[in-house]
Amino acid sequence: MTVESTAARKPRRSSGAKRPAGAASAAKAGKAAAAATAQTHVAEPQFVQLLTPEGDRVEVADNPDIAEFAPFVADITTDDLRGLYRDMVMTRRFDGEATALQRQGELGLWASLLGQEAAQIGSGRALRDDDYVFPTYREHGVAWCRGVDPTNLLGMFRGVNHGGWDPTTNNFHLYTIVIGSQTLHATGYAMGVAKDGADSAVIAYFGDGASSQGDVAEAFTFSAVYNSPVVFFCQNNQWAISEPTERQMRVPLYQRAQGFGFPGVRVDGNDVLACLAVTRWALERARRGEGPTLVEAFTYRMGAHTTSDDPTKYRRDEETAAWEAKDPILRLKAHLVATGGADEAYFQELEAESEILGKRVREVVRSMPDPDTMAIFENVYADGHALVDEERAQFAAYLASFEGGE
Amino acid sequence: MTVESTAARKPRRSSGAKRPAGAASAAKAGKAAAAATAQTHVAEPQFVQLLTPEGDRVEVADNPDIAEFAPFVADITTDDLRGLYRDMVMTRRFDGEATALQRQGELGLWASLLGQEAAQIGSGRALRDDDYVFPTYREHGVAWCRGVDPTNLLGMFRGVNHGGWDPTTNNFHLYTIVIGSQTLHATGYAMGVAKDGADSAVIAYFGDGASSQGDVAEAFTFSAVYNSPVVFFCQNNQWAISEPTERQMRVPLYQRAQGFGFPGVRVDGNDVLACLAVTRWALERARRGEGPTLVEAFTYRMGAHTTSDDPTKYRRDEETAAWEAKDPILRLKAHLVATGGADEAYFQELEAESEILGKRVREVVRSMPDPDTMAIFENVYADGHALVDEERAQFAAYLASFEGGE
Amino acid sequence: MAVQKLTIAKALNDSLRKALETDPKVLIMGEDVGKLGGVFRITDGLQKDFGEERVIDTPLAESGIVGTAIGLALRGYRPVVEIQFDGFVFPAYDQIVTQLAKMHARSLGTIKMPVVIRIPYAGGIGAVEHHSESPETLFAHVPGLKVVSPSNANDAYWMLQQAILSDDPVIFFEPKRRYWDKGEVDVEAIPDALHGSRVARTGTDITLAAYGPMVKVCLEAAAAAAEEGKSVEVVDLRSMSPVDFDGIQASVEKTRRLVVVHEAPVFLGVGSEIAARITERCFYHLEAPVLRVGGYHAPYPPARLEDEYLPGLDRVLDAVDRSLAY
Amino acid sequence: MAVQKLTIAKALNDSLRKALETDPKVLIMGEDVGKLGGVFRITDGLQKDFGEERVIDTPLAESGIVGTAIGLALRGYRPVVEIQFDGFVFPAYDQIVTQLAKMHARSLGTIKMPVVIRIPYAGGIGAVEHHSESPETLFAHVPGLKVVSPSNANDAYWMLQQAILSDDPVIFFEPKRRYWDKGEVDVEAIPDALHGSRVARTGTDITLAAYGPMVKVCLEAAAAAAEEGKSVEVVDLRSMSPVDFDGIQASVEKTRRLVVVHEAPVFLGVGSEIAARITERCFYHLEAPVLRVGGYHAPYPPARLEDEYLPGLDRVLDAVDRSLAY
Ligand SMILES: Cc1ncc(C[n+]2csc(CCOP(=O)(O)OP(=O)(O)O)c2C)c(N)n1
Ligand SMILES: Cc1ncc(C[n+]2csc(CCOP(=O)(O)OP(=O)(O)O)c2C)c(N)n1
Ligand SMILES: [Mg+2]
Ligand SMILES: [Mg+2]
Repeated sequence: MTVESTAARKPRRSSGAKRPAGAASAAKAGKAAAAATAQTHVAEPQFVQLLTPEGDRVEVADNPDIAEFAPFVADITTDDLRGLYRDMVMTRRFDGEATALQRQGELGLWASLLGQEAAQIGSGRALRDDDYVFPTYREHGVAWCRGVDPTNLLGMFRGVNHGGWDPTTNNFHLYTIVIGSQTLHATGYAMGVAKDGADSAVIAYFGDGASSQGDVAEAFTFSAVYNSPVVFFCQNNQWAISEPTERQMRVPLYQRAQGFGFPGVRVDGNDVLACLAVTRWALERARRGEGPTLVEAFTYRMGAHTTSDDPTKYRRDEETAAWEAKDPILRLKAHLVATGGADEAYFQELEAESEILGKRVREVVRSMPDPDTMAIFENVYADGHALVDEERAQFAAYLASFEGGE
Repeated sequence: MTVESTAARKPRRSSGAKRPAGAASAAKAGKAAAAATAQTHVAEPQFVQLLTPEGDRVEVADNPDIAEFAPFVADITTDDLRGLYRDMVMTRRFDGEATALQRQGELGLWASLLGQEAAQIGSGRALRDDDYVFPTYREHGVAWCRGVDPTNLLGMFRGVNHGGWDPTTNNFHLYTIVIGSQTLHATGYAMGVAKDGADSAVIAYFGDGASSQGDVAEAFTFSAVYNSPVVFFCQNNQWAISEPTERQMRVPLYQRAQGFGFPGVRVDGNDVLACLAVTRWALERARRGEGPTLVEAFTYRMGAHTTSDDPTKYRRDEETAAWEAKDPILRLKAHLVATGGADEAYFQELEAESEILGKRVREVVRSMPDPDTMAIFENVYADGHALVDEERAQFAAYLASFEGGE
Repeated sequence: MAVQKLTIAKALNDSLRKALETDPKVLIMGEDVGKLGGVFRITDGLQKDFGEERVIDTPLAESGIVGTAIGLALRGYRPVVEIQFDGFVFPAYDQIVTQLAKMHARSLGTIKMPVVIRIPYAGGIGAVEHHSESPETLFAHVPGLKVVSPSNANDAYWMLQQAILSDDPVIFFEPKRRYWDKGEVDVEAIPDALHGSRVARTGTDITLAAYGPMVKVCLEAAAAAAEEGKSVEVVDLRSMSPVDFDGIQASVEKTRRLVVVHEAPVFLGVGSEIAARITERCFYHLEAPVLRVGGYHAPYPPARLEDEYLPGLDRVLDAVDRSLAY
Repeated sequence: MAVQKLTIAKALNDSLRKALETDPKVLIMGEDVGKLGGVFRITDGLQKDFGEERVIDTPLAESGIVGTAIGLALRGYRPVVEIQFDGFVFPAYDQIVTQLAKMHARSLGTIKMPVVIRIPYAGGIGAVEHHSESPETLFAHVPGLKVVSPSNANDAYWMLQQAILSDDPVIFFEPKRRYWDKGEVDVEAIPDALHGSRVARTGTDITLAAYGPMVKVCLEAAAAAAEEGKSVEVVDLRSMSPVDFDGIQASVEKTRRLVVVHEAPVFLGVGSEIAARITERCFYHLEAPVLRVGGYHAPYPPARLEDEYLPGLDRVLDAVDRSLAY
């Protein structure tokens, strides 16, 4: 009848002793609280891992906890592994190109996924065509898996549109910037899938920071109550802009699901195989009518929050360096090399291929036209609106007044 | 690394089999889902109980799970028990009077607490004067414990004000009608208490329906992150107007706390002693700097949602009848009678006393004056506002135009 | 029988039933819309007849309701959402303003958002706080939303049909204190356009423009004024986004005077836009400034004060007199 | 030194620092306001100097931020909340509208709500969606809130001081594209009243009324018009709730023409209220209808279109010409 988390049992201010009295010691109390908080940060978390940072396969014999998930990648061939590797490499290349294009002034902003390739490719490759994806603004790797032309992602960052692809073509929704909103859209969509009697599944991406938004909790409640076929896929990249996860949660996020009545799993977000396995497992639950699942992919935002951000203001280089050792791409490469799954020729070929992608991205972006001015008035309504019509006409007349005039 | 609730393990639609295809069978699927949902409704929940419906004390020997809480009422004397009994009787009397006054047209609306007296008196009596209470719109019993003149509660239901008491006098905030909002106010207040270095605690009341609101989840997150001295006290009265708890949650609510990193406890909400013990325990945690606690008081709304509601539309008489057997007042009376803690004279005296309260309530309400018309413009701003001044003057002139005129 | 005498509540109920019958993609969602039939019984009997999959009791979370309705719309459904009272729409405001209103434009027109949000609104029923508000400005100002409010049973029936058929999100404000007013509903007539105004009474001396609950007050005021020999035209706006400015202009060009009446606070109420724009359109026609009668810049007061707060016959006639005095 | 040349950003930072120094009850709360100093660095260095208990990085949840700020205010604190961008205030809208705005009235005056909500707003910085909006109508229409926006560094410094000192909730809109504009700040002068307007440039032929980011555009337009021999008066409104109608009226009684300029959509923008009310107050003075220049009834467009969407010099001058043509 009582549920207590370990963290909660630990007194967070000095137990027994009264709190320091008076406002003068507030700063001190603040420091104490901060210290206590830091303790909860799980440095070496327990999670589903199938490939170590060194590139070694973890077997069920090594860790019985993975028994439930490992079968979900039993079918993965060396070819498949190379495919996953290629996806990650191409995604990183695209991402790096976009970052460079931003520096050159071709994009107004870029939100890099650097470091999160395994979480995105692993989960993205778990999906079926008829599944539906609700991304945040950082799911470039998932978009890649869905077959969205990467250059289409750049329009909104260049400022020529707010979303440059047809979400229904690849079942990949538009990027959502208002944090957490899309988890409810995913839940509603999944409610519709169930109503249709389809066995498709829906996946909603969100961040560690987003987990604090009320909308995400409401999505948990709705999906639990309606038993909707949705997977909540959190990329816990340790940071929400400048705020570490301690500012968002006190215990690991995956545990939150249980209190809403569905399972939560933490997976090594830098292990593409584990992400694939766990997402497949969760999607299968959804298809079988077992309802929602929360997957917490424990990963790291290697770069800045966006190109506007300066992480040196708030995080230490050592932290970033420590995570570099867990790089998702290097780990799969090590595995492929060690197992003879790929040779130098393969890697060189891939390098050349990614070079071509980079070139195409640059070219497409640079030649991306500005939208027509009158586009301001387009698509405000599907069925039209008298005021928009009036304003459009006025604006056109205004523009015309300059032509040939003066 | 995996957390699964029992409920979640049960497939919610027929496991293995594909979902019924096509919209035609949607209704059937709906019924199946509803049936599955009904299963999760815990008929005989596990909770902290110290007094059985028959009025017998539960000892730690009977149920070791209560060991953590029983000591918190070890000091309760027979006198105290009579006090709790009196509180419940007076509260119920007041509540009944208000319901009657609504029927007579003296109040526009009344939200009865019938059946929830133990949850409210037990938790309300656990509080210290310097603790702060954030009620919903139904906490008449808690108001009673705080020393708020019950007639002050009636103003808003009569329509003469939106809250007729000074919250700072009794540390009892105004009723909050927008579901869930007050849980964040409580959290913020508790953050302030901690900043002040005080060892007061804060209690936020809310309902089972409210647990679905994003604000409540955000209150859990903030209080967990800042380790704030707040007790979230949910009166799960099984209904949110016409919706049973299955429409709000899939597993018992108290379990939700764990996923946010603090303890949750379910208590027999019709057992005043258990509510007192568990709330004291939770408040002590808060005072000791151990942060938030969720208490789920499992109780029942014996009456309609409000006087505007017609529960016959949505719930069965048998259900209500079953809960009558668990009446919080009868149970304590049985205990007092069986243990000789009170005799007939005592009960008669109390009856007379509650009669006096009833009379006073009737008189005060009937003579409650309508507010002055110009009150519309009062207290919109603390520091004044030019537009309000202008409108006030115009309105006064408009009213004056009728005087002596025509 | 094509013409029936119905309350607004029943007309809305019939309209929802019709929509559920006609299009299997139409869903009803909200708090207590199922067995209870909604606190105003607008969805009465619908769950019984169409099942829990189509008439959905939702968790108590407005953002969740609108957010999932958006998702359902993306899946091809046409959700009709009920918000229990005006004052409880705000938890859903973010989903409405940042998602529902913008999705069509964001997607360059590829996504449509046929979501209707029904909101019983405005005062006059002696309710407690948050149950009597008129927040229409907060939606009409937002590009991407359409905002309408019927004043009578026939419009209630038809405008709701049209709102559900619309591929745009429509905020459908129902004048709750008129729910029990009866009127003739012709379920076979060809209805007026959803966003057009309607001359509810013709007159020549001055125009009263109103919508929803205030149309009745204006008609009563016109009748009273007629006894004093003043000929008042009443325009029922019906739509607050878009506003039928052509319709108002036509009336004002005739009467040369305009008073706009609504329950919402005057400051930045819909009347402010009408005053501004009609003044611009009819600058040389107007004999008097456009006057406005509405709520004050104060929270909706306790019920015992609402009669003073709300625009009533006297305040409307006072404005008519002030306008005519120019 | 009393007079310093500061950017608006620095003036705001200094003002917050001053408030933290002066009153131990003042708190800063928001996302990334701590180590990062906010995405615009307005709170730069404050956590370092005043500690985590007074400059508080919050969870990513705007309703939670405002809701807990209300609780802190109830406990006697004076929270200054930062919302990261205009488009992200909506999750907090329910707490602002139903709680923060109404608490004082609900409590019959016993509770005060000294909460400032700082919002970097409006466009012009080439940002992605939700980062360039002007939602001031959605707050100014709500009784119980005060709404202001400075246009220059001195006002930024002083108006923020005054907002923090106010016992009412103040929505403090900061014109983000002007953050880096410099101006003289006199930290010892007696400031203008928080809700009064200011004549930013005197003129005789026509009045331009604006606030926040558009004041600069209007001043430029006035300068350009002067070259054509037109004498334009520019009124910096500074406050959108309350609006200083007396100030505008005084100007209009002199110039007899008024154009209101803001970035927010014209339809139900603050300009609509000003047009309606000034027309009522100055009916016989106005030579032309009050004209409005503002955003269109469309979602804020992608960055590459914002120059066309935003009122600029040409559109303001066009309106001036149209007004003068009457
Ligand atoms: C409602 C809302 N508030 C604030 C922001 C500004 N913002 C953009 S990203 C971000 C941090 C998100 O962190 P997280 O959810 O962990 O995702 P990540 O960026 O790390 O992928 C913030 C605060 C926003 N976009 N939406
Ligand atoms: C935000 C909001 N939405 C809807 C309502 C209407 N409403 C009032 S009480 C209620 C049910 C509340 O149920 P619960 O939280 O279980 O509390 P109870 O009434 O059972 O004590 C609803 C939906 C409201 N007051 N606020
Ligand atoms: Mg993150
Ligand atoms: Mg309940």
